[in-house]
Amino acid sequence: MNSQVSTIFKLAVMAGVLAFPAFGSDFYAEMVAKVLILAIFAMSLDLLVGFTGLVSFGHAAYFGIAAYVVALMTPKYDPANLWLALPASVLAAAVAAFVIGLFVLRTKGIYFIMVTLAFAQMAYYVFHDTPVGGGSDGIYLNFKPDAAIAGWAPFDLNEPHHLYYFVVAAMLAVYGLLKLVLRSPFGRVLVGIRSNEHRMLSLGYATFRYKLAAFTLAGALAGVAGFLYAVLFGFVTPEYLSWHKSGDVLLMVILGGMGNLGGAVAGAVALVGLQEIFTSVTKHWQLLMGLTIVAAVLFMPGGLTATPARIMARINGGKSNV
Amino acid sequence: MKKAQTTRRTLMQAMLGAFASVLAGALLPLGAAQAAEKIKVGLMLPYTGTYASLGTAITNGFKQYVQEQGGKLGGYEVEYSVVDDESDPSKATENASKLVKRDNVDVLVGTVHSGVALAMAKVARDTKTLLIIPNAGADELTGPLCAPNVFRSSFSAWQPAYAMGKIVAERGHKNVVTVTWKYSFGEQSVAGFKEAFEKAGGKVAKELYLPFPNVEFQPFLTEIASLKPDAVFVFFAGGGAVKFVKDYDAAGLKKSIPLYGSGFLTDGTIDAMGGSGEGLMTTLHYADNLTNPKDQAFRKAYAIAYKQQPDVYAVQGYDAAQMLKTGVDSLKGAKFDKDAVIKAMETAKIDSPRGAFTLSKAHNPVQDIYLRKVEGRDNKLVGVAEKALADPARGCRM
Amino acid sequence: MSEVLLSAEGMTRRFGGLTANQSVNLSLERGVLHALLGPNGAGKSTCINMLSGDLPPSEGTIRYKGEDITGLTAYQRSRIGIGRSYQRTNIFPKFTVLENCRLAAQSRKPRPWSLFTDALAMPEAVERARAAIAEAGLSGRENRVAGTMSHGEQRQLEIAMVLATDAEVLLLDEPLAGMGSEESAQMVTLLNRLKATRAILLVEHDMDAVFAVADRITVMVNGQVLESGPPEQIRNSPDVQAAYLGHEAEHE
Amino acid sequence: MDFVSFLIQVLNSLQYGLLLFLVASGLTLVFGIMGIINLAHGSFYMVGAYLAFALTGMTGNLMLAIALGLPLAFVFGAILEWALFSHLYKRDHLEQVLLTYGLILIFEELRSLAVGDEVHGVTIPELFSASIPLSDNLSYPVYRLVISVVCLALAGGLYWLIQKTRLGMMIRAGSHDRDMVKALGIDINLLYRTVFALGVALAALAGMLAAPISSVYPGMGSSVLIISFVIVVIGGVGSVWGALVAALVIGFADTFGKVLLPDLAGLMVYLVMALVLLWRPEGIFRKG
Repeated sequence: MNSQVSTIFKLAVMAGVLAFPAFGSDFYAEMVAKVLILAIFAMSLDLLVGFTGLVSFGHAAYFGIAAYVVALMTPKYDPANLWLALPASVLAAAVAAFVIGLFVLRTKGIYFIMVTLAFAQMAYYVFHDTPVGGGSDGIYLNFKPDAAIAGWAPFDLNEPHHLYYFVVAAMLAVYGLLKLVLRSPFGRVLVGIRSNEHRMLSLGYATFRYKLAAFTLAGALAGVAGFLYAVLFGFVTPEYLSWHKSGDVLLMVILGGMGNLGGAVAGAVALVGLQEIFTSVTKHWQLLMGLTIVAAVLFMPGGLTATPARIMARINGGKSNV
Repeated sequence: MKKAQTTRRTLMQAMLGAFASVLAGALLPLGAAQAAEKIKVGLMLPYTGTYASLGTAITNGFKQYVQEQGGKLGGYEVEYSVVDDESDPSKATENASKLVKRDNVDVLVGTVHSGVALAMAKVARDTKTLLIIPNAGADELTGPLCAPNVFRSSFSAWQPAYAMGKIVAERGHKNVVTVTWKYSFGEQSVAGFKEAFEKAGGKVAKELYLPFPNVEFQPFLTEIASLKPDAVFVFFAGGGAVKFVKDYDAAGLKKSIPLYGSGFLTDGTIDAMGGSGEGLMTTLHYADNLTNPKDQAFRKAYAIAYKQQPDVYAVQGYDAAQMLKTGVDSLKGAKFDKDAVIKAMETAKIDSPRGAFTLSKAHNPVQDIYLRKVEGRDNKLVGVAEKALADPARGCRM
Repeated sequence: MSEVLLSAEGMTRRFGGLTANQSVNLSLERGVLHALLGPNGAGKSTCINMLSGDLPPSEGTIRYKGEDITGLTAYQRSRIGIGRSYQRTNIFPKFTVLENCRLAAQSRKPRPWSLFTDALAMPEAVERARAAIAEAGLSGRENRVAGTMSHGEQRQLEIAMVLATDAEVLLLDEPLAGMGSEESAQMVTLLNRLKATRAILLVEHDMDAVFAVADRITVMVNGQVLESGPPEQIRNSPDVQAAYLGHEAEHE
Repeated sequence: MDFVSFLIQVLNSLQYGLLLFLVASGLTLVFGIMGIINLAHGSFYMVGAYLAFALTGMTGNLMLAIALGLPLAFVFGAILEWALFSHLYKRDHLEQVLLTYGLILIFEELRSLAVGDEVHGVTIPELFSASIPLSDNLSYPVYRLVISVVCLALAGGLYWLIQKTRLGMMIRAGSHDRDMVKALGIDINLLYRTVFALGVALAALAGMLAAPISSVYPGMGSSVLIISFVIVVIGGVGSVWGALVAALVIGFADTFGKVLLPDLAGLMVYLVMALVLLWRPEGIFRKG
């Protein structure tokens, strides 16, 4: 796909997303909002997996921690203040990522994968076993955060449309932020680390600090997603931190194609779409899901975003590039 | 290569088709014209994972009652929308709102897992949809989180445990150790047991908890042996229940320290225990050889329809349908009116296979809790532990 | 007397029971190209890795401009002006030549907190990268993808990246390895040019090239310095001939 | 805790640790030698347990079932390697994670289709059904001791296999340097297939041995998966000896954690892992 077509395509999708609530039912608007939140989640992981070369298998931890913070900050009979709750939950996710990063970034390769997983499990048990977050039953968020600043409310998250556009704005903001970060000197170093960390060291980069910064930023952005998810659905459970969630978000990143923010978004759409279809086909839908994953790994090495180009290449009689 | 290409193409096609269908579904004005003689039931139950067989039994029970009524409830055709909740709380609100907002169901029925049920109750409260819970026993559902439109056809964690507390005290045990998983259901069961047991003069010497779903019980068995209590009270279910009972027996403790359990310790698990469960006493709102005619008819019909014996889960599904019917009957064929249905359900007396029950103010069954004893492959009825026991519904402001 | 930039005293490295380097003394001066010779397994790579900070020494002291830098890590040494290239080509194969060098140049002023500035719009690093590319003789190839270039060009790129870091000490691990004769000649010219303002350590197998460019040669055998001196002295040393050339003959 | 209880808890720790070792040993072998991260390892444990259930049902005896099931698991592993895993060696870890994640879903659903979702029990063989009294009211099932002995024997067997046999020589060479193995003229495909099948067989054996005491139930695979990961991380990837030590460490941490620090019991294992990582990021016995 050349860049012009790709830009037009992105704009068209964006226009569709913006216009959606006017035509679609509330349920589907909620679903689109969910996809957008998962897209934020997937993009945040892509910063690690696709751009820095860090395969984190515990990314759900930061998503879940932020979700818990907003739920815990919400009083039982009142809403929390959005402008306090959002920064607080994102900050909590970032701090957790920073501390865990100090440990896990000492390891590499397979170790890194397993250790990130194990630390996420640890966070899972903190919420599952201790009374802080309502234990295994989870907790309600009875009221969506209040957006009032000194008495003036620019929007109201209890209005489904307001919430929808708030999510859209957040997703665009995260996308834009990551775009900027990736072309900044910092982002360039991350990509260098992915390509050849050893050389980055010998060129004088303190790669550990860069990785830690990336890990923390990714955690914070996953926190944005977790915050929005908790607000959208009004319910928080330890399962948000489970390793299945970490697996799902990895799946989105690879389905879409790593190292490509648009791909992360496409991956979120694809995963939710597949789940919708498969669950409507059979109660053994996880079998179909599993088969799809296996097929995707074996036959679609570049992910969804690379597939059109590969198909084009084949149609044009290009040589096989599997 | 060719094969690979085909796979990819079909995959792409499937995804395109999916996209189109989602889009179409999204844009169609749903449920605008609803025929008055239909009632839409949304079954949200686990059909995969650990609780899959429970979800199936509940569904079977529910459908059996509808079948007995000639496929109709109170003259209304029943139309089902089914969602597998996977016992995954993180997908629960979404799954519930799928049934409520997309399929526009009149009634939500679900589910087994308490965490998922709590999320369903949240959706039901927010959307004012009628919800009937056919299993999940979290006390909160008919406690602090009770709502006019939330009903339960099963039990609260407190009920069987409380009944057992009294029984254990009556049997002369003074000093008891409790063991369960560290999750809300386990904690609530222990709390219910402790309340009744200590009220009757007993003393819970130690509450042991292990992380869910860990099943390495050996350290606890050792500790129990050294504490030497008069009896042990546990709550476990499924694979954990089987393993605990087997380990307890194999450690030789069953001979010296009697084991009591709340509810589901011995439901659907006796066969797998392979004899270790023999003689075990538990309390629940159902038993295998009740003598009421309703139960006998129910069991016979169920065995014919599904080629297996029904269990307590099937009963709870069956009763969920009965409760709904009582409510719908009051409409006398008019358009579905939730408030009227709720009103009728609140005062209903349900002729359940477990024995007739009524509903408390918080919409939880006021029911007899039976003391059962494992004999062979059955939970044989010993007697009624508590007659018409009502959950205290603490925190309910209704 | 010329200025000593980097020196090692009594540098020793053990791997378990094996001593890879035993009390190595070495000093690199500005304007001097110092070659390190030795048969396979003599400890040359261990030596260069200790100087660059890739490997901590078990004993001994390393000084840079008189200061003890033994405890500094690889990236810290790069920051103070010690650059190295690798025996196996070690570049960013998917990046362009310019980006390879730009990343190297950026390391001098990394500005990680300028999150909203386009790295390519920071003229300093780009200019330094271009200068290094020109100095290494790769002008005109800035936009080539590094991995698609010839082996010789990739070796040149390695050097260009080190130059882009403004290194004053160049530790070059077999820059001529795998090069054709024409490419080698170009590289020798380049090395001669580079040494004017820098101190260079050249680890090399190619004897002809070494004797053509080196001002000073150190020969290592079995992890120890056998002899160190000007090329003439080494060429005529009976010890070196016996130990090194004899050893080499066995290999061929 | 009185002294007798303490001793019994030590015994419990050892026994639990040894069983964990059996599951983790196959995982660490496959990790270390083939560089494959295999999330589906827990599924092989589950497959083993269900095999034990099905075959005991058919043959009436667990020991016969194991004798039949073990070769089946080995062949199953070899087929799986041929059909799927052999395509993964050149791929990065991320793709391995995903493919094996997909396999977990597939195995779980196939299990549901084939045998349903009920809990099942497996009878302990008559020969080992007795118990040994330990204190006035506590006795110890002989079968648990048998498991421990089998695990110890297997640990010894693996040690012998890796240190003393030609296959072991190849395995050791393979875990250090793949190219060297090729240069030695060893059929690396066959080597990998054997090692993978061995890993599957070990996991399945753990499942079969554990079946009578743990019972057989849906989702049993994922509960051992994470703990096996922790063991491999602590022990060092590829080190069988490390896996043994780590499994025992976890056995002790879990057992005494439950008794002494019940509020932290769920976290205990992970806290131990964090401490080990602080001390040695590559695990206790990381080679090379």
